[in-house]
Amino acid sequence: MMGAADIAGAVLAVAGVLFFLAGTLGLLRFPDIYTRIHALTKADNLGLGLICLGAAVQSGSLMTALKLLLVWILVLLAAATGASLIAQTAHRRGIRPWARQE
Amino acid sequence: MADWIPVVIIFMPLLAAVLVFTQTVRGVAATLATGGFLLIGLVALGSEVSGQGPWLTWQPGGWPVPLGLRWQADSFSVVMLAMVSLVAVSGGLFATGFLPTALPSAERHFWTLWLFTWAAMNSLLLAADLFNIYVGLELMALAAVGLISLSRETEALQAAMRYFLVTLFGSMLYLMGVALLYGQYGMLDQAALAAVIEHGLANVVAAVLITLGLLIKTALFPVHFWLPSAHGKAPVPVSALLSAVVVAVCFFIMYRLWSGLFFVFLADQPAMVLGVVGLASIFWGGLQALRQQSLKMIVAYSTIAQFGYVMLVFPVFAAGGATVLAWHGAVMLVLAHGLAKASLFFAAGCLHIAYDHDRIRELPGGVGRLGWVWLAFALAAASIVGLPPSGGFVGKWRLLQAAVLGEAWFWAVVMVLGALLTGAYMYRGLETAWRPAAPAEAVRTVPGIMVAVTLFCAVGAVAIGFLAVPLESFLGRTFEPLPIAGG
Amino acid sequence: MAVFDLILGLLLVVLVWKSLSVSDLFGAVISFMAFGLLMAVAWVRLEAPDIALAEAAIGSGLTGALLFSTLGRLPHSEARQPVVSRTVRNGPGYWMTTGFWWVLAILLSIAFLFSLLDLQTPGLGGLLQERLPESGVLNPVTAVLLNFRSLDTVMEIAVLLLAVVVAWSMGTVVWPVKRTLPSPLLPGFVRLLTPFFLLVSFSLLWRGSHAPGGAFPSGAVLAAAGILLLLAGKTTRICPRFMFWLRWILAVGLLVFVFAGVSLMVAGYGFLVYPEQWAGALILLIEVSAGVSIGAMLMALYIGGEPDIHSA
Amino acid sequence: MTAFYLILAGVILAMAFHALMTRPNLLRKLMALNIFTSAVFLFLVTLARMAEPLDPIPHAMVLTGIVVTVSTTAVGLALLVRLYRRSGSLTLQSTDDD
Repeated sequence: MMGAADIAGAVLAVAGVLFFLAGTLGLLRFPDIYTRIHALTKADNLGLGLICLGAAVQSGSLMTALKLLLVWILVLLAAATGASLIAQTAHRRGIRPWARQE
Repeated sequence: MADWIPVVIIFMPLLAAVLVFTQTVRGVAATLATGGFLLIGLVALGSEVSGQGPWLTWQPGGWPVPLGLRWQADSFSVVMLAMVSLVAVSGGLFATGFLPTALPSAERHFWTLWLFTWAAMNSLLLAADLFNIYVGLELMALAAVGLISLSRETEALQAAMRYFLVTLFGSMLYLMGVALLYGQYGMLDQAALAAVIEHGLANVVAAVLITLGLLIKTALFPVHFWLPSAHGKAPVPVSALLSAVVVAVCFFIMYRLWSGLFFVFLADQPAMVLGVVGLASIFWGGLQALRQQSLKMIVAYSTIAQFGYVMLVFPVFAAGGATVLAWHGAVMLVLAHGLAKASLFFAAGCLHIAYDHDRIRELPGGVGRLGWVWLAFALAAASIVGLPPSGGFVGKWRLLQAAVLGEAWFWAVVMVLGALLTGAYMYRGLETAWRPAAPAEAVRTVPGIMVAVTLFCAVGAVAIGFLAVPLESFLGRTFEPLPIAGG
Repeated sequence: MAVFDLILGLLLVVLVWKSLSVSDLFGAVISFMAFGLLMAVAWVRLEAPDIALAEAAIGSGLTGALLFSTLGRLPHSEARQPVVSRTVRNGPGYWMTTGFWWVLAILLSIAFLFSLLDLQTPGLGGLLQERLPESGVLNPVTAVLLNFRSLDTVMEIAVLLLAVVVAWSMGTVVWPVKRTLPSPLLPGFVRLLTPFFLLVSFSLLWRGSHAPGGAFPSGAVLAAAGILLLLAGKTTRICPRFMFWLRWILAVGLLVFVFAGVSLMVAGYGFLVYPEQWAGALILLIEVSAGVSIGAMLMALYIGGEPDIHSA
Repeated sequence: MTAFYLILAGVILAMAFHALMTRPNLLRKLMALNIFTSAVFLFLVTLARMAEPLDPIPHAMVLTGIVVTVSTTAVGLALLVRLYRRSGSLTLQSTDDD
């Protein structure tokens, strides 16, 4: 039997996975490094947030929910720092951002 | 049973290594002090073994066997421990003369690594638990890699790298075998496993994997390729330690397993296979030694050949007839080889210090000022070849006797031919000494301590021959390869 | 769940292939790290959470960091090399050699597999459960590591210390390490995170007695914190006095373990035999000192050589 | 399920063994050795899972093994860097005397 919490959790998780899928697609298809990290950090962080939220709803315990929130915040911070490091290094090495060729 | 004995034997060198690392104690002092403590421990252990023997066991941690692990010791362990200590202390003394002249940069870390190797060997000689042996093997391998690469030559670093890869691969094969045995019986203690082991696919594969791993580490014929460069290019005291005792400890483990745990399998093919490995090592190592140009390389190749010789103990075991004799022979051979090999490397090191190289063609003829060194070389070579009354002779003689009593004629012939071959390549080394003298001066004078240690080890190798009777009575007249499982 | 295992296995195999057969070494190292992380998932699937923690922290994380720092010390030209050089590949014996090794590899793993399939696997789980209450801790893996088979663990810490000694004997590194920081974000982030790292490390240590955790993951987290500080440019000046303490910190785990064993022996219990009422406390003492040492040792391994105090 | 993991370990083992023997680059050899080790650990832990009840002793053994492996890897890498600085090459020359 699935309760309402289970269903809500599953829906949130599936939504999260969709964002991950989009992020990964961006990583594979986008033209240069800057757009790729953009896709990764934005979409994946949102996806992870949704999955954490889904898991928190399913767990039904406040303690677990808080821990999951902490996980999300830490990953958010790490992703932001990592993305900035990658972008700055790329910029320093003289990699130019992609522009649409007219 | 005195609980403190194995603790002192294993942890004294380990503690000394840590204290040298923290720069609390000087390396030489720590080595000598360790030697002193181990002497006390070994005397106590020897008297306990001969009093309550043949086997002693301890339980560090206090848990009974399938859950906990054990240490075990018999008379063979005692004499091996004694030889390890002797070579480690002599090598340390040799290094006090050798390092400042030849390799001053290495002095900083040499002693810590030296003591770590020593501790690893002692723990391997006492370990009864198969997984504990794995950890010990890794400890020994890492320390040995560190010691080899103390020499800053490219060739030595390459040799260290090759040794590193090969020996860790060997450890992994060994661990796979151990995993199989554990999966089959849920035990890791050698004696406990020996009580229940029977024929079966998993056990046979386990035996093959473990033996292969240890053959690699003992450097026998098809998997010997790493040894000559590793032992030949390392700093001299390190070569001596590696060739004389580190390899011997690996052989010791293999011997323990095949005379105990896997003894049920030994009867036909395995004994034959191990014998053939030995045979191939004798001839391959011997022929390669004949081709070498430098003294150190001849000595390094002879290690392969000599351990091939010791491997012949297995077919002789299988032939039956005189198990005790074969056992005594193998023990004597390992002991005499250890001391003689250390002395040969030390002698090569003295020549290297004196003339800056050890290529036999270019060494000046005659003994020059190095009379004592050449005397030591000759004595040690005599023991390796097996000339009476040296220790090497007694060992080979006992093995031959056992082969004849067991009517293993083929192996008896191999032994005789092997001894002749050994004579041939050892002669090549010695020949230099009695070539007509050319007027060449030594570049440097050799420190007295180095010469003394070289001679001491050579005399020791010969003296084993004279001490054969008390030694054999210490080893005992009964062949009991394993302690009681319950212990 | 079988599908999950199947996908996991497939990914593992692909990652192994990539890390061993891609010409770009940098990519190979990344695949290797990903392999380690997925192995951690496999350990969870096999109900071995302790190993999963250690694998994620040490097996994948620290080994990956080691590989990367090694790559960083090699010139860029070495990072992209053909797996097998073209002359070798077109040479006569190449396919024979590689085929030979394939046959041998497959034989090895098939022989091993067949013998595995008919094992009895009695295991010691039952016996262990029976004796667990006497060990002073509730987590069976910690009980094995620090009580039943504590000798293995003593020697394992010795191996780690020895690795530091060998790494130091290979040469020195210039100290303090100079780094150009591409972004001011990293130091700030690291400053924010350091207390978290310490908290997690301590909590892993404390949990070790009743749940997955213990000295090794805890030490690894400590080392990770140190490495991050180093990467963020927070280095201390090293004076001889500091080196003196550093050596003792590196050694303290092993020393405390051995001294605990020896003093128990002198007190009449036997080497490393804990009396039942003190077992928990002794294990905690050993774990704390081991954790600190392990953190320092792993970090020393990452730095990769003896800090040269005279170069600065 | 355990049979699946055994086969998986077997496949990884064969691949790592082959790479260890044929890849000339030392860094790759070290990685292959590491993966080989992981495969052996996978065998051990699967064996622990096959036992009834679950057997934690192989878990402890593997934990010890992981720490030993990271130590050996660190030493191998230090040696590799040293060798590279000395000889300028990441491969081993074959010994001429063999």
